[in-house]
Amino acid sequence: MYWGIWLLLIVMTVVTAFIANVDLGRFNTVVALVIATFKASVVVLFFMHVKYTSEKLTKVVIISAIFFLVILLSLSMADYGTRLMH
Amino acid sequence: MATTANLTAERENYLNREYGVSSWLLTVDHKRIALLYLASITFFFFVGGLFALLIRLELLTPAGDLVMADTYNKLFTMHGQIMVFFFLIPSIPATLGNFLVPMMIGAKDLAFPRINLLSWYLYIIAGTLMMHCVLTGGVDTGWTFYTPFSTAFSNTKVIEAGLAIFINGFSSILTGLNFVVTVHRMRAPGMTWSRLPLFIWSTYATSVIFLLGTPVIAITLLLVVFERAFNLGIFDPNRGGDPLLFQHLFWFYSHPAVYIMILPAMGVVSEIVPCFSRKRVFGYHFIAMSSIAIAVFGFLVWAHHMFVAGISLYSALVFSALSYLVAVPSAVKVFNWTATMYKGSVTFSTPMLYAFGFIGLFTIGGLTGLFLAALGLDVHVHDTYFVIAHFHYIMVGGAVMGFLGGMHFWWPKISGKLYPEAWGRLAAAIVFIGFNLTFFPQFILGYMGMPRRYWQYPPEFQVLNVLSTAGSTILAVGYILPMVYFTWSLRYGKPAGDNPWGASGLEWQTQSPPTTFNFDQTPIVTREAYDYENMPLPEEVSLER
Amino acid sequence: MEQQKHAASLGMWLFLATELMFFGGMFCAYLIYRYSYPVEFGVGSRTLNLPLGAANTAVLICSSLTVALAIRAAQMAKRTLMVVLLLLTMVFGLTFLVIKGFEWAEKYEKHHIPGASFQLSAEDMKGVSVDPENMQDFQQRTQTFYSLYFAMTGLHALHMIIGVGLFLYLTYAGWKGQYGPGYYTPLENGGLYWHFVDIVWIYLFPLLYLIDRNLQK
Amino acid sequence: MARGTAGLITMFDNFPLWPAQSSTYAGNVDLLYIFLVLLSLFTCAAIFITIFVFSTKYRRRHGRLPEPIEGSTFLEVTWSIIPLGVFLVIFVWGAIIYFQERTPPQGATEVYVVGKQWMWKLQHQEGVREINELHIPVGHDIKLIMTSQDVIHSFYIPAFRIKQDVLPGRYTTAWFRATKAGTYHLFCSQYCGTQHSGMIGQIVVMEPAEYQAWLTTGGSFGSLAANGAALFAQLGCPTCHQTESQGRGPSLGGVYGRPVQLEDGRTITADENYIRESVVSPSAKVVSGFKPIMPVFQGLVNEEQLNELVAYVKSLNQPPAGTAGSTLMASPVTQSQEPKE
Repeated sequence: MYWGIWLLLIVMTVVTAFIANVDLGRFNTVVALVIATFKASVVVLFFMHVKYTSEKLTKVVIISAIFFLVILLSLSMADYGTRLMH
Repeated sequence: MATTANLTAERENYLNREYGVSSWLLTVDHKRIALLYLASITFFFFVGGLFALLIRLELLTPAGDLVMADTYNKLFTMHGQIMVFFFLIPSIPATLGNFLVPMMIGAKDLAFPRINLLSWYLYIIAGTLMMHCVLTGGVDTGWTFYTPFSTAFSNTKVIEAGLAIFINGFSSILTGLNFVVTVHRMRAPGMTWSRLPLFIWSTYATSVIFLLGTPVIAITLLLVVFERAFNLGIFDPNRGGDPLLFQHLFWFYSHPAVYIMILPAMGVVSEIVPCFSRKRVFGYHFIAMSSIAIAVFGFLVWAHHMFVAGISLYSALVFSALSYLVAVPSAVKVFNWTATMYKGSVTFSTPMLYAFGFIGLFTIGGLTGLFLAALGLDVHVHDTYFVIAHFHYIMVGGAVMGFLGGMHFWWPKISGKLYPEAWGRLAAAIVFIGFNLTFFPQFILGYMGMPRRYWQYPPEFQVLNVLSTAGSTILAVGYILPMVYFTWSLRYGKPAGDNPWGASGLEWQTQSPPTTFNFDQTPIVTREAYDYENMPLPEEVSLER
Repeated sequence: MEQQKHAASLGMWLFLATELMFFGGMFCAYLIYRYSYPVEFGVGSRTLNLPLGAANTAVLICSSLTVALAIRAAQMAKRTLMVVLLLLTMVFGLTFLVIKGFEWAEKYEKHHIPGASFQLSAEDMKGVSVDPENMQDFQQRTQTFYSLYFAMTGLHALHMIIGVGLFLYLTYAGWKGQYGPGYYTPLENGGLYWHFVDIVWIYLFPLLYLIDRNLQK
Repeated sequence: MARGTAGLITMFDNFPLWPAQSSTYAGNVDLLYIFLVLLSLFTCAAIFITIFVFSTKYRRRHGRLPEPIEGSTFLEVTWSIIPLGVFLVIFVWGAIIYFQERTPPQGATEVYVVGKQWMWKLQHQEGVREINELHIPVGHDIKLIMTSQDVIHSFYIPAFRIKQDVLPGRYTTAWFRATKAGTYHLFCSQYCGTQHSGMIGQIVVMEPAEYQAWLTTGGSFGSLAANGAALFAQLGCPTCHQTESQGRGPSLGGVYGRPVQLEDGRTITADENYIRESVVSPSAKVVSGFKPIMPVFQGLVNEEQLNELVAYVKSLNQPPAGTAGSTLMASPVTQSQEPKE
């Protein structure tokens, strides 16, 4: 299974590097980040065994860390995103 | 009682089990590490306090006549940095927390004893670096390190101070990590989550902030260091950098850090009030959950430090509204403590006096927080002495009162000795009076418009400043007294017995001072916390007042 | 024993949560500046060496695979295989650092290090029409991109170096036969750390190298 | 020490307990403040009296046992909801005041402020410059447009209850209308280095007639906008920014305060910050349809000159008064809208 995951990750890397040179306008950013998130999730779930762990707490830790990171990013961006208004 | 006393003297405990320097410096016993912390934070408290006194002396007269302007700027900077990062943040968690968390949940030690020792060493390395910085010139950026002053304009030892706080951050993180894992994994059989003492709940909430907040200040200060040391341009306005970015990152940690300081003190008060009311705590679940709520909401309000800094109008509105949310759980706690005394059996022992002091001063500090979260009013009082008074009511009136209350409450357990009760009450009264005299005038000064961090000031502010300086000397006496009689009691104090207060916590069910592994056998918990209706009244603190 | 294993694993995950927030601070700075200066950052992204960056991504993915396989080898009591896989992991880790070193050297040669000697060449600016006199300001802001690039990849590389040190110890202990089906907690936690560092790179790669590569102005 | 003692005795000569209330805004802030003080007094009294009563009435006595009480969800909900309601009132009240403070009225007289370590440089629209002192007429709306040359400062007038941080590389604004003539403190309230506490000054509020008299004797350097116009010509800006038609750069007539479509698709308002940014770093936000070819003026013009340029561009919004000596004068507002269609 690990080999399959590995192959998937390598393919995704090639794909994302290739797409970067194709002009999709704003979607370049979206695609790059979606692929990165997909790759990261695969690593967390399979290589880091989160998919198979019986331990709920691990998932709680991961989710809350991401939650607070999102708070940091979104609430500070909320300032920058609305400065030009008013 | 006398027989207990003799037994105490003979029994083996964590203090007399081993002697010698290495038995302390290489210890992995959480109780000894707590004492190592106690000694080190006391040192930093008095260093920071000395700076505070010098600040107050300088402000006795409107002219800048005692020290030079640069010296004054360094004094308030290092007062802030030392008090915040080297005293308040580790104060209760690293001393009382370290000592009590395993005992309160019926564990032998923390989950990672060696990491616990490592975090003390990190603290000492950071503290040494900080003291080196202080002794070789100091730093003058204000404890807030605002850019671009800290990155491009200050000529002082910003890198050293930044690295000291960076390293200290890892000490905090490891302590928090240890507590969270311990509370999850090391609870004695029967110690369910709803039986946890409230001190554990608040320490747990504090640890969550340690884990999620501290890394952000660490990276922020590291970026400041990089900018100074390697000429990177991250906050530099000349290279398109936004000075407010630093403030966002800084306050993302430093606002929750306020809750790092106050939550453990709330935990202490939640232990003291039921004990000296001989009664269950009122609304256990609400107090427990309010600790968690404070920890979570605390992360959503940071930009209320930036209302006049140039953030967007809309985000100011959002942050102001969120700030009021975090005030609710704090209010809930105060009401619950008060309600706990209803139909209780209240004694005015020293820890209880500190708890009263805490509730009173924290209430004032919390209410004045409402002033600062109100947008239009904050414009006027921001960066004035009003803010100084407000956060000293929370941090000194709250956190330090809680710390002293906790030290008195658990001193019999820590040392096995009783401190002199009359002196304890006297010191509590002196601290309370000195504190209010020092900081209440500053509210008025702030509304009058005296800006903070002023070395000299217009003469019409003098009367209030003189009052404040007078109060600070009284406060200093109040802080020195406990240190004297605690030390005295180590040798001459009466033996305390295992449970002098008749308190219900697990830590009181073992001997005083405890053995190295706390309990002879792992306790099995069958009762809820604070079931004082089943606790016999202690004779020692009974009726004579 | 079981309790200790759980404690160690929880401790590691909590540590990774703090690491996430640690890098999160820089991601926050990056996000805000990328939003504020899209063109400058686009030019910055373009000048990074995509083949080397992609190669490094692949190297790290390979190293994550060998870590995962090493843990399985430990579970199945194949000590030699485990040691070989751990050695391979370190080789991949060092390869990453060497490639990173070449990238940084290239930045030095091209005057892309923030500071007084910073210079964007005509080739860097190809397709982006900025008046020659405008260049100074443009360069100032592009320096912010490189500052973040060096801070982020630098701290990531530091994590890699710590990781290699960690694996040196794990390999030694594994070779001594300390890990087997019954006990491999340190190996597992070392693996978690390694994977985390990999994940950070998985995000750094698109953010630094890929976005707005085909910038046109 | 003798001086010190004398100081302690004379300190009571001047001992106010309330700041002067000298702007339209001050009354509102004070009202909210008084409301909060009363609310706090009430809350403190309620809590302290309850504690006092409970702790004395239920003092430990022989023969009376404490009653175990678990808690009361009803009470918990009540004392969560009521404070929350009160907090919401405070929030809305504070937000309204803040909104006023952040929304300068149309037609306010503008004063440009530059903070630097450790002085305030102020410049009136009419061109009069002042250092650490600002003379303004009573009853007029004054808008401050502020920037810093070095670190963050903060412009604070306690008597007016206004404060705004002054940032390097950016403009921030504040406004007020003075209601009482007098001399008031100006403080820097954001720590800015050695002489932070020396970065103070005076706001002199004068009756309008007095103010006019002061202006004429204050030594006029020509109006800000006029200086800006001269500078505009001197720097060669008109080569690209032409009046009648779109040159290599966009026409600036009437651009101030209007939405501008940018090259990257965003639309922003051309406020002072945008104009300033377009001078110091033109490539940051290029107007749609133009190439980023404008040279950078950072370092070529200082903050005061920047203020003059911004004032000039803003003056292009008004139809030229008479023939207004400059050939660069703006096309009327109506014309400048054409390229937008």
